Amino acid sequence: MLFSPEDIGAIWLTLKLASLVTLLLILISTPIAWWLARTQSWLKGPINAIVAMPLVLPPTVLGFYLLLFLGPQGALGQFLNQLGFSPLPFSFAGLVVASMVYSLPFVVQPIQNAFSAIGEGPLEAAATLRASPWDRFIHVVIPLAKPGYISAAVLGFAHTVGEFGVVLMIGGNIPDETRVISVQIYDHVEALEYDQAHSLSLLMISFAFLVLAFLYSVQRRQKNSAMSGGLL
Amino acid sequence: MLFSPEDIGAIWLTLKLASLVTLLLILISTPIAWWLARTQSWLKGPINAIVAMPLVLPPTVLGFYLLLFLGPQGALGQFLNQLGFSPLPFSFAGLVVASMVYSLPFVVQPIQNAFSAIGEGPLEAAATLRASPWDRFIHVVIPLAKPGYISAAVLGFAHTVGEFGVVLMIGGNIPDETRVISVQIYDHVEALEYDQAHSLSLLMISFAFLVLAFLYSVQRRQKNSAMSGGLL
Amino acid sequence: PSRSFAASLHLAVASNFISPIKQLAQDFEQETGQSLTLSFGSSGKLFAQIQNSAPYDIFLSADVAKPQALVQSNNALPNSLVIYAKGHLVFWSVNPISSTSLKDAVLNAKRIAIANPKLAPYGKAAEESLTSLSVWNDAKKKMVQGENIGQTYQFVYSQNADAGFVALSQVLAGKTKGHVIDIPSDAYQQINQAAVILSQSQNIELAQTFMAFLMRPDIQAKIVQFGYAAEPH
Amino acid sequence: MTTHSISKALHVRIEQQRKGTSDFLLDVDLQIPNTGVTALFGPSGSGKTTLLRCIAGLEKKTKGLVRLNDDTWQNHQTFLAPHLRPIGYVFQDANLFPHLTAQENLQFSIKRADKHQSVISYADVIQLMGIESVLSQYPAQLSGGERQRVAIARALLIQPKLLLMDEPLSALDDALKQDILPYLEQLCHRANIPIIYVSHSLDEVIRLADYMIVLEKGNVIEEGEIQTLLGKLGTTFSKYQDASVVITGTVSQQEEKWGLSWLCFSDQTIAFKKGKEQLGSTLRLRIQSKDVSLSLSEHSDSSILNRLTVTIDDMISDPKDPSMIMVRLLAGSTPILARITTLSAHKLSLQKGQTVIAQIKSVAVLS
Amino acid sequence: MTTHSISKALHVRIEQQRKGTSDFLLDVDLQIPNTGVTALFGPSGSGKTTLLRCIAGLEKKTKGLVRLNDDTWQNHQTFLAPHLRPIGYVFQDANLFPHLTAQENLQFSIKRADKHQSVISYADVIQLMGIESVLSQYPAQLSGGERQRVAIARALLIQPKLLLMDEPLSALDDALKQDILPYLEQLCHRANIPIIYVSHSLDEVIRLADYMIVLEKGNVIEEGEIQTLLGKLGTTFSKYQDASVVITGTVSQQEEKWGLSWLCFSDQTIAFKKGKEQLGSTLRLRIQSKDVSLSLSEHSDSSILNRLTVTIDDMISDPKDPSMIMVRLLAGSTPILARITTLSAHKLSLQKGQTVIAQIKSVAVLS
Ligand SMILES: Nc1ncnc2c1ncn2[C@@H]1O[C@H](COP(=O)(O)OP(=O)(O)OP(=O)(O)O)[C@@H](O)[C@H]1O
Ligand SMILES: Nc1ncnc2c1ncn2[C@@H]1O[C@H](COP(=O)(O)OP(=O)(O)OP(=O)(O)O)[C@@H](O)[C@H]1O
Ligand SMILES: [Mg+2]
Ligand SMILES: [Mg+2]
Repeated sequence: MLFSPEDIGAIWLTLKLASLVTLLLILISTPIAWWLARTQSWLKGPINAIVAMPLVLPPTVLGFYLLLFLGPQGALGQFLNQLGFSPLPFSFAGLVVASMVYSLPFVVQPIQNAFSAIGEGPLEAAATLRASPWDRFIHVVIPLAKPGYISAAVLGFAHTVGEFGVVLMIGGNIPDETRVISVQIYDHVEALEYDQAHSLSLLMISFAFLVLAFLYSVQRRQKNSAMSGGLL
Repeated sequence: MLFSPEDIGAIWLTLKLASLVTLLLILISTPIAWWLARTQSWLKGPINAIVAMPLVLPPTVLGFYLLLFLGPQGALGQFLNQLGFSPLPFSFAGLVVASMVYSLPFVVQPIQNAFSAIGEGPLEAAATLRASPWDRFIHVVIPLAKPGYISAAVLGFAHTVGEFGVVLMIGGNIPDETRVISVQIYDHVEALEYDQAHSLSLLMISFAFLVLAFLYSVQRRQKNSAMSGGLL
Repeated sequence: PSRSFAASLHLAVASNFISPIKQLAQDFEQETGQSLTLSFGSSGKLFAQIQNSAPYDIFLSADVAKPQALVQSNNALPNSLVIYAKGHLVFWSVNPISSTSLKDAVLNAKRIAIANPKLAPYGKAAEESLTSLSVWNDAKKKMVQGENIGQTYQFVYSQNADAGFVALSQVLAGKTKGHVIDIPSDAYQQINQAAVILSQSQNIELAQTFMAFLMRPDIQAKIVQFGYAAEPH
Repeated sequence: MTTHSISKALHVRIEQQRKGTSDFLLDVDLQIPNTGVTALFGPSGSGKTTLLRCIAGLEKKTKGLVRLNDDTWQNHQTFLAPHLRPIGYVFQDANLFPHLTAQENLQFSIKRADKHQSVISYADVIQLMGIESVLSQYPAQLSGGERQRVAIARALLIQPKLLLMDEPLSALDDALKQDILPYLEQLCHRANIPIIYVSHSLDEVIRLADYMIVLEKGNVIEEGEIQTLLGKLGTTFSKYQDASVVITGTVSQQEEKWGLSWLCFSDQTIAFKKGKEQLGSTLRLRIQSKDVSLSLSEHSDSSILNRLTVTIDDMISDPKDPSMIMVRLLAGSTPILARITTLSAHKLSLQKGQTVIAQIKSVAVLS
Repeated sequence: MTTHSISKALHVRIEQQRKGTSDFLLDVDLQIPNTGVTALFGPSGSGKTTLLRCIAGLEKKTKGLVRLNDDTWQNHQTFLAPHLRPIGYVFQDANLFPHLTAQENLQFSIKRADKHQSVISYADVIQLMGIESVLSQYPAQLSGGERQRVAIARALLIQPKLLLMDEPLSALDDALKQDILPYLEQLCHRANIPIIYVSHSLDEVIRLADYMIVLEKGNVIEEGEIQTLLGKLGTTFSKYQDASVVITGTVSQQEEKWGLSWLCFSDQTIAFKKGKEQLGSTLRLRIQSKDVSLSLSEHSDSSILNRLTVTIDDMISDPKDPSMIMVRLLAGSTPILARITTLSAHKLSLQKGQTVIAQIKSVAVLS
């Protein structure tokens, strides 16, 4: 067999992690992006910048700070502990949280841009058609922001899959719990097991390629049917 | 002094690298994004997916493959060597190339989405006003895609600053040539020089925060003056 | 691109030797007036780089296998291989340890950090120690693995792990001294760290000078003071 | 401003500043009848769209009062969100949802329509608007007029209690207008849905509207019943050249053979093209001043059927066009306007109080 | 299709399939005069916009030929890109650049204008369009009519050799139209810029156009000089109710006091509102059929100044409206149309060949 049981465990774990993180990120990014896209507040600039912050630190270093922050001495760690949560580091939940922090900007930005591009027109039309703000959001804003959501999902998913520094740090490399493919490939490379590294990388790349190519093709087909041919 | 000369060298190097990479990425992403946004070709899906590929591999592993590819045994390495170029790995030029590969999707995607959102109207209007394709692109497409460009620049810059796995692999951690801040912080952490690591991280975060907050505020102000107040 | 470092000696150093080599490099520069350039990274990464013509003169690995492999592949000078340091494993915790017995301490801890045995010699040594105490299987369930010994240290330092197997050199270098249980050196195979001169070096003479410097008894003694094992057992 | 307390009407008292370089300020205080069509008329940039938006609640920073019948939509303390106001809105630029086909645009409306008040049927609207064949197309694939018709259909299908229409027929040709106008007319009278209708076409306005508001630079410069306004000399309408009057009477005779009916009012009868009206029913006709000529005696050998005996009530010459004179006539108590050349008036030595024959070439049935 | 070889004209022979659910196919073969205004008329969805887009080169997949004078823009082997065609285009939906203020939109055009042919001056255009005060606003801050006016200005300032206008005045009120139309009229005659003008308003069309094309379902159903078309009974115009004729003659008399001029044609004279025309100059007047009444004898005590002696050439009743009959009259050799009730025709026992008096209430000066 090409892949060891450990590899296969890592593959499953990665898919689970990336899907969950992408889903959660889309859910929490939506209100953030909406607020950022619509607000006139001076806070917009700073908050936009804060969202991008996790990008600036090297992943392992970010992971180190998350570890300090979420650990028993850390502010958030103590707080969560008092609420009766089990500690996040070295757990799947911890991985999820850490990946979300790190991939947040990649999900917020495309959605925010898509929201900004919608303009007032469709929203006003919907409002005069008795659509409540929530109804407008679900039936007008989200469909119109679809390309943004697809970008967000792709970037968020891919980044979570490939992410590694933070995961390594927060996850603690526990088989079937926190050892994702990226870590597994890294281990293979470090252990000079280049053949295994190659085949895992290839698998990952092919899989991701197929998923993404499919996703984009669907998007393209839909768009074609709605729009006429291009100029230029 | 808070920062060692090595730290300061790393800071300069990082700024140089991130600015250069962002600039180059914006330049090369523009035609890619334009093609992707406008084409009706079936190749669109696959190429879109390929652009996102670098994200899927863990950075060190990506760096490893780049090393193989660009090294003296690698296909591209040999080709470049025959053309008389000095080898890319372990040089600043190599860092630039590697960072570009890794950050490409973050720059292409927002620009592509912004291009898609423009629609035919303004382009057709410009065409009837004797604007050549190039003129249309410069004076209509690019200004209208500005929010996309800002997102692209932010994500690209921040990601290059924070990147580390690829850089370490391709760059080889050579002071003043390839040792950027992220690597320097990592080294401080590894050497248990936590104080230095903290202050460098803080510097990086503060600097990035100020730059980004400024960028976004400028964008907000311009937009306000062009649009009227919001519904919802 | 400028390759200005050709004049000075360029060392590729495994991350776990960062603190000592920084000191030793200063000593060497003072002594000889020659400057050293230091690049850090995990041994595996540095190995891959060297195989792809990284411009290093000397490789200070965290193990012996990689330098040997480089010798085998003619990337390193065969007779330049030396063991420059021997790791000293300890059981470390930030908070007081309930028992002085390693076995009890291991059994009482909720989470134990070790380095990945597959990648890091210190990890392998930790595994051997635990096996020799026949608590490997108990420990395995509450174990978190760092990719390298540096990460393992951080797990314990941040108190996300109650205790862990780290290098004595780390405990000595860090500000947080914590509490240590020494592990008898016969509980694990020696952690030998080997150095080689790389074949592509343009500076072999200076490299040899440095290797000689590194193996000088006074320098070796200094290395022991950094927390490495004194003599072969 | 005074406080009004009429309850059965749309009451709008609004101040709305437009941010921007041209300091546009809409400042109106209106009582609009709660039945029939109210035309909103005025030059480009006079604030018609702004006023509709304020009524719809689309402008948030509006100061003022909006009340339909007994429901207060907005005053100094309340602000009913637009989606809670039972309106239908036809935007000046159609404003269809670009991601939905024409049909889906209509479905969007139907799903959210007021179920208790289903006056307007889907099939009727589709057929009337003639959009059957384009229902599956996206807005980007529709012609300008098709887009506009879908937008009207969409606004009707929400089953509104008040319909706001911003130049709904501007992109349509006359033939289509002729189909759609009577429906709108009928609808608003039958279903009791008041309509506020922005239009640049005086024809459309006169045809449709009962009440009329003329805006200029954000202020109301003329307001009132259309009959009254049209009958008044020297109103803004003199600007718009074809002043008209509207007369109301009973259908007294019908002849199938000639396709004509006769309306009786103030002891006079007037012939008009027979439509669906019933003998004995009440009807309104419009008479444009330019269709009325005067003669001193009756000429029975003329093709002009309608020759009313009238007295001259007033004569006003247009300061901007000295060649023409507007003559106000009284047929019994009903005013009629005639626009004739000054030369003719002189030749015939027309005088106030004189009795003359008003020859009316053609009349338009209004309802 | 036949091959045409007229060089001095806009020659358009095009087939354009619209992808989409309604299988719309534009299929036309037209020779459009290379001066004056050509009106494009037709119901909503008939392909007017599509035709203009094909001429402008905005539809890429068009099969066919487009040639202006001696320049081939498109045939089976060439396709000149839109930016190389010397056109001005007023889009149906304005289509201003949203990121530029009104002024910057105009500047965009001015910068790229044909420098050799500066017929149209900035100051003139701004003043005419009345957009001075909104120049610094962004398109989103303009009213519908303001947007449209900026779009017209933008298209004029490119100094085109051919102007394509897709319902340019639809969002404007009559008063503004009255200002803008004469300018367009003058411009196209003076600068020799042919204009293709889509409009739903027959009034506008008759006023402006020299040549006329009527589209239906993608096909040309009527085409020709406006005078010819208007004079023909049974053309599409019967649909549009107010059939008209255009008569050409010389100004033979002017009276300042009454503000009137007289036109002499075919031995007849006709009075009209005096404008800027010179004594002796040639002029075109429009006479709408509904403004013409007939009488058997001349009545000098009527306010109708124009009473022409004519013979009845033909009588056609409208199958759709039996109450009305269209009578074609000949004033000398000049045809005139009168729309009267069938009842009147019966009462007066009108016959072909009979000599009667045509009373014309009002006439419109065309140029
Ligand atoms: N968002 C805005 N910001 C600033 N000024 C605006 C804005 N919208 C409209 N205006 C200005 O307010 C005035 C009234 O605009 P409005 O759209 O109400 O005119 P309108 O009567 O509907 O004209 P039209 O017949 O041309 O549509 C105009 O002068 C316009 O320039
Ligand atoms: N992009 C498109 N895809 C498919 N069908 C289209 C597209 N654009 C227009 N059509 C169809 O082509 C026909 C002609 O459209 P066109 O815009 O030329 O009409 P028009 O004469 O300009 O009408 P209007 O007066 O309403 O603007 C319409 O039936 C329309 O539905
Ligand atoms: Mg308006
Ligand atoms: Mg059209």
